[in-house]
Amino acid sequence: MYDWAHWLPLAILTPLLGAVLTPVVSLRSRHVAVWWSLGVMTVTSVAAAMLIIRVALEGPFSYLPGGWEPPYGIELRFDEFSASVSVIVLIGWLAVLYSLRYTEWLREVPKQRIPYYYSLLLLNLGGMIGFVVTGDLFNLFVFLEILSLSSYALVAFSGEHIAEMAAFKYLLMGAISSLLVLFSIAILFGLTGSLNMADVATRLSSAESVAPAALALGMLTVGFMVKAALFPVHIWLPDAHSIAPSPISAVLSGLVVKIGILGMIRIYQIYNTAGVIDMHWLNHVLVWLGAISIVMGAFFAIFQDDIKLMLAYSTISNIGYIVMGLGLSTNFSIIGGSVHVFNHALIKATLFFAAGCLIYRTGYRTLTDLRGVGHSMPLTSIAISIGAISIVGIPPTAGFLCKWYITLGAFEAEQPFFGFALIFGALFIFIYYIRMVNAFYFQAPTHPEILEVKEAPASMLFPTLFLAGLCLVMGILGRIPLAFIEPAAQRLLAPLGG
Amino acid sequence: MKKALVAALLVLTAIPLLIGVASMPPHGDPDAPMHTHVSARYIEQGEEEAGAANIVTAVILNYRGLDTAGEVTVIFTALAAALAVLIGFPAPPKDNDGVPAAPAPLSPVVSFVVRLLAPFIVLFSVYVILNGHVTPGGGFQGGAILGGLFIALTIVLGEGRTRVLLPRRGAPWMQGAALLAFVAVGILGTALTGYFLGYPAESQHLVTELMMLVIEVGIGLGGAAIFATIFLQMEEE
Amino acid sequence: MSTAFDIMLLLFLIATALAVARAKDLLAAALIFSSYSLVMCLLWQHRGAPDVAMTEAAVGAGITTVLFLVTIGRTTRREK
Amino acid sequence: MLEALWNNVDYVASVVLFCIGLYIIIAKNNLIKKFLGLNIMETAVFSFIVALGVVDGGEPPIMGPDATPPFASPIPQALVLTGIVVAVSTTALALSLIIRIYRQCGTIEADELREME
Repeated sequence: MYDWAHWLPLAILTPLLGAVLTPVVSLRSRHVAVWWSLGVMTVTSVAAAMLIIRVALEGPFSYLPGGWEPPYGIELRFDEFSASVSVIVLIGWLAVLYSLRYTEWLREVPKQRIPYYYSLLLLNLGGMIGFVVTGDLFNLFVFLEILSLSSYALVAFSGEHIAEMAAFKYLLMGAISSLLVLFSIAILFGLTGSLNMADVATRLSSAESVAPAALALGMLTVGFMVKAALFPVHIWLPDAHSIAPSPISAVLSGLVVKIGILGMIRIYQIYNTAGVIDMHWLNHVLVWLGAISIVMGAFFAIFQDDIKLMLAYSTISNIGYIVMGLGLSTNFSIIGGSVHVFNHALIKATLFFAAGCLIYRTGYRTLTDLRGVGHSMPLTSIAISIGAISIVGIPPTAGFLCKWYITLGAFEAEQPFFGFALIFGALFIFIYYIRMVNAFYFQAPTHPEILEVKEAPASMLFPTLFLAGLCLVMGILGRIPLAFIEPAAQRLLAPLGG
Repeated sequence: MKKALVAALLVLTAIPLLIGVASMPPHGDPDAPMHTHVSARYIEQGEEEAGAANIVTAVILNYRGLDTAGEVTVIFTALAAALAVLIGFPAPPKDNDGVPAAPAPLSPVVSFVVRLLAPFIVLFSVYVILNGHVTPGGGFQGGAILGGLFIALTIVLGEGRTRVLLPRRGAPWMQGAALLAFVAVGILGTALTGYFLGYPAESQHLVTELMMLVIEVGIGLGGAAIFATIFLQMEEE
Repeated sequence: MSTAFDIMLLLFLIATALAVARAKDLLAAALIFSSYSLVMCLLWQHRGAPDVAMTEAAVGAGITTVLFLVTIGRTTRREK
Repeated sequence: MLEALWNNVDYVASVVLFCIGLYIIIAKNNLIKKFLGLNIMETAVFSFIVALGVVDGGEPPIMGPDATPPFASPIPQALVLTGIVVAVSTTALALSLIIRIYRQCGTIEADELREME
């Protein structure tokens, strides 16, 4: 059952086709859109589950749409890194359920827009699944465009005062970075004559000059750094992720930002096997940028009062962890970094969902206004506390193992300084999350009516608590994803004799 | 000062670009890796294997069909995004500063010429769509021409007359026509050749021709409807 | 190697790009951009890429310029 | 070096157009003007891709009865077809955003908008 060949194209096309049909389905009444989207996401989840079972049992496999063997047609390659489809589908499904009540509550948004909200969300998830699964360079760019365009529109969806301005800034930087990616794909195509990643990697070493390959590597890295909001090019993220509706912030911070990381992993796969450029220099730059991101993101988060802005800055800090893990490129650090992609998505989605519940019920966004909400909304506050604990990386929760692996990787790579920078960053994060938990439970409420506020509705509370529970479960069962990603990390480092 | 800083930054980005681009394989030389590897086979066996004389259409629909399916989804994303941002806020009375924004009175010459040319433009775009796999052209080009014509007619005849072409109940179907055609042909291809979007080019040449035609018409219709709807939405706001 | 005709077209493209940068009136900038797209379409036609030339003419010069003109209609015409 | 640049004069022209587009985005204040610059950058990258696939004396890759051998490569043309449509999609979304920004903030000059935040 799980090795039925056509699960792979089905997993990509179901969300895209579902998105195209959402306006058709909701012609009569717009409430149909959310149930239609849930159905589409359930079918996609089944397909994704089958794919992950197959890769767990048989290792990487590929599918050839149109029947042309690799360099002559597009190859969809599903390897361990593509298993992040699981977190895309999981958080996607929960975000659609969460949006049921949330989009009705958005005041300024006219109601005819809501079917297009679900259409864009499905396009975003379909684009991410396509990006993660494809083994062809230009196909990567097309799916990158689908998910980027839908992200820009979803950021501008809430129609708040500066939502359009934040979305326009995000669009401009995103468009330039997609252009850099396209330019470097063209250069790689010019050098090797083919667009298939594995084929490009083998033929790149026989290219006559190195300069274009180095230029392509530089542009690809900068392009994906902008998508991942790494330190120097992160300025679009705080506004975009805090203005967006909460389910969208969860999808953006948890998943869309990780696409930049997965793009970088694909580049590493190509350039490591090609071996035409010494990656040591690039690794060093990435480790330094990662370290600066960690400290800078955490530092700015301390001074934010708006809860969603604080979470947005903490995303930048966690991206720094992952990139540092990749940059150190030792066995432990790459495993830690790749699994942190998965765990951070769960944690950040829990935090944004819980923050959304608070804003949904109280209408306040800043910590000073939200004081004392822990007593009237106990379940949501428990979820935020679990999220806070796991993002800091305290042992039983999901965040601990990956950060521990990255620190081990830092020591393994004889660069203890970065291990300490990592722990120092974790200290910063500890401070601002404790400030948040303290505001909820122990400080006197500034608005007395906050104590009478009801708990969040079931359709919003279930995703939050489910993900919070998953953070704990992933902490205890942390071994499984680490062992799962192990062969992929071996393959990534094998050409370097890592 | 700012201009000098910007100019310096540009020179800084231009230098690596020029160095990288200069040492690319020389422009236009036939035995560069570009021409000898994948595209050599496309040119030699493209017509029999993929069933289209115009190799570019063969590459778009057959060899790299998933790219164009993604491409059609990008257009639909642009439509959904533009509508999600623009729907629902009636435009305030036009009070632009400076040049009065009231549209210049439409000269009778323009409206007569557009109405005279309209049927010929439709004929040309239908030709471009249907002959995509033999002569240069195809779904996107035909769709853009039709969309452009729709926009010209809306300006000349006014929105009321042309909105008839995009009925409220029918419009979402037309806008989604492109990806629907792709998936339908893809599923048919799976049935015939065992691979999604596979064409039985060698065995049933006519069936392949028909399948490509369905996709071209779907893209043409879908593209035209999407461009028209975006224009109407931006104009109406 | 590119012939004299191509080089002339390339120089014209660079001239139009600079003209777009300098044009204060947005309507003029949009129309100069339309001519930029048409010249690009000419260059590709000469280079043996008719499909792309037709697309660039229809989509690049046609639809994109119309979208710019509608936006200028809805916002301001002069660039401050 | 100069001789190599002259060989690839097409690629150099694309890089020059790319930088002019980048200059317009960075230096100009008006959002519509910024977006014209982005379109110029995109068209520059597309002309680079098409120039990659050009062969001296290359015929368009259409297998007619009188088609002579050296054909231009079809793949870059397929890529640019997709790229142009991506460019027009990004432009449609950005211009819709500009209309909304103008309606809300009354101006589309980046510096005035920055003060407004």
